[in-house]
Amino acid sequence: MTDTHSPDEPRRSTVATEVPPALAVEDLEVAYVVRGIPRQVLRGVSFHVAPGEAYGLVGESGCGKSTTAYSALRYLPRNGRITGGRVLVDGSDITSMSDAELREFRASKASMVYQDPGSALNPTIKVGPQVVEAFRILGQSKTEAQTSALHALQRVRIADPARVLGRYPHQLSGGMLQRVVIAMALACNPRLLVLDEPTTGLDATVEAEVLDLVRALRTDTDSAILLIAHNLGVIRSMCDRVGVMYAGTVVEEGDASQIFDRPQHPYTVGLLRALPRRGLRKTERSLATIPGALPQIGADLPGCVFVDRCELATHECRTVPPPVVDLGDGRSSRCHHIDRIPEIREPEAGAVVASEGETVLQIAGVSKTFRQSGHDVPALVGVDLSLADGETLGLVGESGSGKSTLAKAILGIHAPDAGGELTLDQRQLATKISKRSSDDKRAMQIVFQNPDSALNSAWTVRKILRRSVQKLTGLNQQAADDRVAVLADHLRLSPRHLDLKPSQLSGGLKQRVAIARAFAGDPRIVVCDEPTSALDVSVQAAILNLLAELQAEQRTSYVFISHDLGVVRYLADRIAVMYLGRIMEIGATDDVFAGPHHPYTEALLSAVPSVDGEPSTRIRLDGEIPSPANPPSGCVFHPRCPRFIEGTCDREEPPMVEVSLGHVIRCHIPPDELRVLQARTAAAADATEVDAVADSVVSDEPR
Amino acid sequence: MLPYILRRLVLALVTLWLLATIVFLVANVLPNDVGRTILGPFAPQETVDALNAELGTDDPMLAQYGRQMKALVTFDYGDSYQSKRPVWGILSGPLWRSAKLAFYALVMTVPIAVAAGMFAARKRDRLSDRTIVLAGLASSSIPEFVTGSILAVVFGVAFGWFPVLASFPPGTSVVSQLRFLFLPALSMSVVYFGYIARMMRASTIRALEADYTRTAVMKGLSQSQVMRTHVLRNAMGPTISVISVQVGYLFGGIIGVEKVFNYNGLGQTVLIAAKAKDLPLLQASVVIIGIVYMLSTLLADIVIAWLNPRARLELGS
Amino acid sequence: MEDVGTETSTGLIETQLATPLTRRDFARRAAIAGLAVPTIGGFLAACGGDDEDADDDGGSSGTDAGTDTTAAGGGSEGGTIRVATQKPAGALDPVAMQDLGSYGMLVQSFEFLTTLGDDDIAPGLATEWSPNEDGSVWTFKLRPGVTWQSGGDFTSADVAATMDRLVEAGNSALKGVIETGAVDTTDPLTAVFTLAAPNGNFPYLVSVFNAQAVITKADWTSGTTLDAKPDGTGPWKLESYDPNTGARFVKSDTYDGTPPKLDAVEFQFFTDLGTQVTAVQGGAVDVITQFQVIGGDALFNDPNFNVLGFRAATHRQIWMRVDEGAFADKAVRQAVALAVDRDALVETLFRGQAEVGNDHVIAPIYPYFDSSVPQRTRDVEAAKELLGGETLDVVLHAGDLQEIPQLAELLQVQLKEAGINVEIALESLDTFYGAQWCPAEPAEPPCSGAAEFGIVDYGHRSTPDVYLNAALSTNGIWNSSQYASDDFMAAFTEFQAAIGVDAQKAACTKIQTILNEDVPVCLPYWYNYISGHTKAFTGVRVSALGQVFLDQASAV
Amino acid sequence: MDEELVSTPGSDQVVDLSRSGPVTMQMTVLQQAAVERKQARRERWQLLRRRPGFLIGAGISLFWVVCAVLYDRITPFDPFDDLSTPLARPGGEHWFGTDQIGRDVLSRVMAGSRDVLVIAPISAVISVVTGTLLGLVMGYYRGLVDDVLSRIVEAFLALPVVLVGLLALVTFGSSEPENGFLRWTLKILTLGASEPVVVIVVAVLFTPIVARTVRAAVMAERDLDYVTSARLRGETNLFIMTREILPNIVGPIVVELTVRIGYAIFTVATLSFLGVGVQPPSPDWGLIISDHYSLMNGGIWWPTLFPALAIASLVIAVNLIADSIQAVNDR
Repeated sequence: MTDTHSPDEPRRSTVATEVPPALAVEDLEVAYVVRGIPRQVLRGVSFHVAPGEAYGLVGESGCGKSTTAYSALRYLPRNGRITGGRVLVDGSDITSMSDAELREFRASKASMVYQDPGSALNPTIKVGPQVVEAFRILGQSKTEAQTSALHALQRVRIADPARVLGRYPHQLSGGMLQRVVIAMALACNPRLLVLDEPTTGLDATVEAEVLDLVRALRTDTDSAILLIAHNLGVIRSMCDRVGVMYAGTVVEEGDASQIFDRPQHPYTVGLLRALPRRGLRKTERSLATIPGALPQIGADLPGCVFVDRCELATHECRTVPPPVVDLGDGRSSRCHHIDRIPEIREPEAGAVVASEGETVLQIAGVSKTFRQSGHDVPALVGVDLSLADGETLGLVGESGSGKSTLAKAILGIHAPDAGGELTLDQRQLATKISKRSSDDKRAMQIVFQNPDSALNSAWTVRKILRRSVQKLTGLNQQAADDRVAVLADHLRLSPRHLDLKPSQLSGGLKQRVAIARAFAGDPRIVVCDEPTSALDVSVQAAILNLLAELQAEQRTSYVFISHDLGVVRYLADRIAVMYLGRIMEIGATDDVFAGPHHPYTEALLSAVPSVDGEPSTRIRLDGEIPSPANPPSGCVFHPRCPRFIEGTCDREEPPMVEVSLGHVIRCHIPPDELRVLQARTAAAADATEVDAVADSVVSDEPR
Repeated sequence: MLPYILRRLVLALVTLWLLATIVFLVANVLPNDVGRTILGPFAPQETVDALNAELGTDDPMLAQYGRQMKALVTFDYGDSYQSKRPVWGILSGPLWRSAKLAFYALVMTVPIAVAAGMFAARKRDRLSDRTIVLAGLASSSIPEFVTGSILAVVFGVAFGWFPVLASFPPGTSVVSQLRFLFLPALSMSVVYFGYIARMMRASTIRALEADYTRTAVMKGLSQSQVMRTHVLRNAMGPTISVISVQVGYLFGGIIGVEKVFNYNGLGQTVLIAAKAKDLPLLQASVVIIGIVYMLSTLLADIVIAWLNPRARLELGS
Repeated sequence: MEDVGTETSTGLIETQLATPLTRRDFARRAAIAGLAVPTIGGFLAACGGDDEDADDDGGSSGTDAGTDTTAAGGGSEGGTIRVATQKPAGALDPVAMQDLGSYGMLVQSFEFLTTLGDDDIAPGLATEWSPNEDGSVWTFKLRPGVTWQSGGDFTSADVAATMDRLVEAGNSALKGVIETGAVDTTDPLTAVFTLAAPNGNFPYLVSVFNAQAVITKADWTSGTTLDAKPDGTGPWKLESYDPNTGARFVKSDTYDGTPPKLDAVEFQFFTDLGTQVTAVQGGAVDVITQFQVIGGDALFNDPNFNVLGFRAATHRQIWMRVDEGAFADKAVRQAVALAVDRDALVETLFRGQAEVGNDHVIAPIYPYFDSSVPQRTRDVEAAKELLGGETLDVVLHAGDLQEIPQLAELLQVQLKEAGINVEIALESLDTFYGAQWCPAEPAEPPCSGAAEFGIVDYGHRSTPDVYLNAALSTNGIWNSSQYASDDFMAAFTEFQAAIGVDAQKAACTKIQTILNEDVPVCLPYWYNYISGHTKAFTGVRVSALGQVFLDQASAV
Repeated sequence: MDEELVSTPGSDQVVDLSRSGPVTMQMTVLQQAAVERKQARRERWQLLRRRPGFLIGAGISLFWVVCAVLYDRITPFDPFDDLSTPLARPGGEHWFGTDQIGRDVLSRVMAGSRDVLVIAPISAVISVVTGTLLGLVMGYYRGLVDDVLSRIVEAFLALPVVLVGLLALVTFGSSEPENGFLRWTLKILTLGASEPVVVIVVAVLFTPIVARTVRAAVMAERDLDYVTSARLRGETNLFIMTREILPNIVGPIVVELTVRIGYAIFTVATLSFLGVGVQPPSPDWGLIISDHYSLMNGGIWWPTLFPALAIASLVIAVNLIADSIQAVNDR
């Protein structure tokens, strides 16, 4: 079940000049007609993908990645127009194809897999006919197509393909659906396979499975792959070559490891530095940010597209479009000042100091059971936690593990079951928000994941903040206004922002407003529920810096929920790993990452594709998180545990074992033994090839 | 599915009870003096009192309400004030005739309107789309009685293609009945067309923009295959649901059409009853329409569940 | 409500033939079918142009129906005729029925002692009749060989039972004329009536003009309806009946007279006059029992349609309460009458198919009508003078029936010029009769609780007695204007007692003069009864009471 | 679909603040913000104005509003008292012909807009106000409150509008009710509209429909985090419903209002065609049609056709406006 993988392998063809490319995008220009005016989104995009090669496109949202991908299959929105350039797939220009030719092309030469497999299949039709359809279109007879469909599902490692074919899409899990979509995409053995954020929205463990699958399938097809992902780790682990896009232009291109390790464009540099890489902690330094925002679509950009946000920009950059500088070895960069790249400063060391304070919040035996169509569904089971003054507690776990429920229980949004106790500053807290005193309300606030829905879009920023200040502090109008000004200043919101409505703000600014609101009443505790997962990396960095600074200044405690372990590692002082409503492991961040870990933590850690190209231990988890309504016996993790001990794990609840001071693991295997086992796996990682996993077959249990 | 239907039926009974209560309030409580309502302002008080005593409308409200509820349960709304015959006996024939007419109109409209809506969605924002949208808007904007009058004159009188009267003599063959009912059905059809086509267009556009449609297109399916296999099924659900909710509203149109074509359906009966202040008849009619409405929404939900397994799941929970 | 409740021109049918008249006299006011006019042009020329001519035509028009009948001799056998008629308002109870729709049904199966003739009443179930000297005993010889559709022979016992039922039900035509047990049935084929008081006109009271006087079987009970128990002695037998849609009659095999040429009669019920016209045009029906000039153009213009139009006493009364309110002052009532533009009304509402009224109820078609009493014409100035320069705000109550809404609107415009501001309160007929007009059961006549000002419709009567008695007599049951005048009562009594046209005319002169002066009701017009059938059929005869006789009809 | 593929990407409306340089004077900044907000509003209006559907709809509606306001002052003939030849064909003096008692059809159709333009909007407004309140409560509280109210709403939805209109008009008559409380209520609610009963019936029967729409909108909003945030700072439910959620669902409510006006026109016309509701000599369109439709078979089409077209034009116009607002809202 365990094996290792080096994400930079395999790299078969770097530049195969003699072979005609599977995909050649040449000077592609695309415009969207908005209110009658065509606005350019792609400004002369060019790149080639060789047969069998995987090419990744990276960049912030809005930079034109997806438009490029969809143009490659000529599937643009109704208002999209290809205004220039060509797209050649397998030598034929798809921009000049007739409708019939295009259909034939899509049926036989190109396929696409995209984000959100849940909506990619027709909900009204069983999976079978939908897969069969992909083969029927190739001219197969009904029986042939049915056989092919069965094989196709086997090929994507679905254990019981016949049963899956008889299911409706909603009866399958997200990972399973993505497999089905991939199976359909591969039906015609396409020359070009476009993957647009294929794993976004899936849990890290599922993401790892899907990526493994794609990687494995590459070995038996000759398809060229064009991969779009905002997750740079995914790109690095999957792609041979990478193009970095900004404002509708490829600004840098080259070998994946080269790009990630030695970026040669200011934008790429900024992008990579914004990530908390290589186990970076807030105590070491703050994250780099890219100031400013993406130019609007259709903006007139006479010079370098990145000029407004570039540290190195000169007058030349504003007026003269930079040339594509060939750096040799297939690398190129569009920059006037490649030589000055090393000048770009690393951020100064962060001033954030880890804190050791009094316990602010104590959670004892908190459970939360929902009633769902007559069944009890325990979402939290006997959670004990404490949170110190000025401390950040990271909560991690797959979706459905109870992270958000715990946060909501703390906040009193979902009152926990009777018996659990919440203590704030040694005072017992009412479980329901409506029963809490205004001081208690003021003491705990939240920052939500999605700033769009977190802010009332009908209100101005000023009104949003003033209302919170007044309500939480009881200040009068004048005093509240003053406090709003101070707050805004603190959050680096200009007074101008205060009179705008959220819809007029960018995502990063909105999240700042949301944070400002949370801090309106000087809270003791702020729950951050995936506060950066909807944001681009450069904005994420700014928000994380801001949170760290605020905490340092005000000694606020955070409960920080995130699925991004890099982010959690950066910000959290302690980490709690949750599974099925239970805390499986808790400890100081460094301890948790260093190990020995709980096998579940181990799996989570190994599932994360690394931006840094480090070979990582890969632990596979079977299937998905079970339904909390019927938790497994014994250790709830045992059915998926790679280190499962029969007769023990499935019978007895594991004990909480203290590994080191404050580092506790809920496992039957003694810590020492775990340490040995995990070290062994890590060692094997260097030796074993990826494809060993190809045999593993995943069950199709519905969610 | 079955438990779902049963639960829906129970809920329908609750709704029915509320409906009957509302009707009771409107007809008996709000006017305060039913006898006066019927006899008018000039009638001498003794006459009014006598009538109230005769109708039992001078009883305590609670007693009257009890009678109404009993009527609802026993399906016995007593005798019509006007013709002194049992209300259900009067209503059953017309109800059946109206149902026939409405069903005919629907059968006539649905395929065309669905096709037009899908076509318009496909040609979104082009001339053909705008034409269909505008035609739909116009057709659902002209009251049925106006359309009906025009159709009667053009096709019944001027061209003589169809009978101008919908009342067919007893014993008319089914085929011949269809001919009799053609013009009234068409007048209702014109209004339905607008509703259904517009609704279908909107839900087709939603379906066309859905990811699964993109998947289908990317498979290389032709546009007509995509429409037939993937879009139609998904777009039908919302359309059906909206239409079923409109049943009560559409019934208003039948009254006008029946008047124009002298068709003795529920609409005519109700209209006459209304003018005669025949309260039992009116109350019973409202309850009947309520039942029809609830059955049609139930039927619609079942059809939707059949079309869309996900909806089936939601219904199940 | 019980008296009326139907959208027919003769909502108030209670034929009262109490005045002795000769048969010839009767013929002149019989208002029997059928001035057949092919086109509207011809019709207007014939009737609109000269009232007297039209009257004469009307008189001879009886023979016109007869002509149809003879022509029918050449008509083909078999076939079905479809008749558009008003939907019967209530149950088909021969004793209690009150509306044209029901009358039309009953006459198909049942017969009267005396029936519709070409120019007078004709033998029906009675072959001949004669009074004793003072007219207090009438002997009717009954037609032999008549059998009931339900079996059994028709005898004088049936007549006796029918009459008793009518008396018990308070039939207004027979009220005070006979008592129960008035018929001697010693001879099965002779019915001897002993009247409560001498009455020279008795045969008319048991004729088609007293629609309830259909002879039903001895074992018939009051309240039994035709559809519940199809029976009769007539040419047609009820086959099916749906109170909402229509009825079908087939040839009765027990009928003793000339068998009808047609196989069946189908009635289709309508609630709306307009749709009936469309129905004829679209070929859905062959006969239309009544329609209006306005909206009927299509039929007048249709070369394949035979219009049967004849003058009748059908009219509208605009009542004004004399006892209280705005109209208590006679001057105000006269002002209203003067402000009304009768010619305009006749032209606009009837295209001339009506005659102007003079504010009394003696119709020009009655032989005793005195044409020398001056016709009131419009004089707005005089009206204003009568009002003394004051303006008046009044509410006009009316039922939604045929041209009445338009009449109300026109009155509104016309009266406005004289300074009378009229607000219209239009109601459905049921509401109107229940509320604004005389309530169903007046506790204390006259007509307690009627509105001050309103329009009420009166159907055709062969004599003006009902109008005079019910609507205008002190304590009359339909006296919505609360009129009480000794002078009038004296004149009315004189009219009832009068024998012969001259004496009647003398009384009428007084009545006309008194009513014109007092104006308890303003009577804008008398209008013609218009009916018709497609030329695919012949031999169709109609009465002004909505009765259609089809026993002699045949397809052309 | 990917954000950047949407026809109006969010970035398009984002005011790019980072590029505007250092801020020195707060006043100018505030003014600028105000200008920007105004711009956003104006942009919305411009979007609306650019839609031909909206222009046509607004034009037609405006015409009828002008007719309703100026009433008989702008009609070529007096719509009530000016009698000429009855049933004259359209042409010459009478463009739309005359009706059966000789009044000018054009003038009557023009004057006929008044009733409908008073009744329809008032009843629509009442239904939208009450429906919104009901919908807010239902969508916000869910649970038992929603279940109970939903049943009642469902019961109302099952009531056929026209039929209940008949029932109510029969019981209350077109005149004022005897019941003092009711009369008082009607007076307040209908602002002196000519036909209070019609107004109330239409308003009451449209209320549940509006409530359903609003409920759905509230349900979508109430799960959003800003509502949670409001609860976390201790706002009352009333505040959250009316101040937080309500402003966010104004869009669908405005659309609902326009759509309801359209239906109200239709319903009022149908009721008056059926012979209940308005009194002659009102030039109400439905009443004119009712009075004349049976004449059509005699070739007298004008007194029916023109009011029918008037009804159709107004309903279409209102719907065009509704469609346009919705389209702009959806952007």
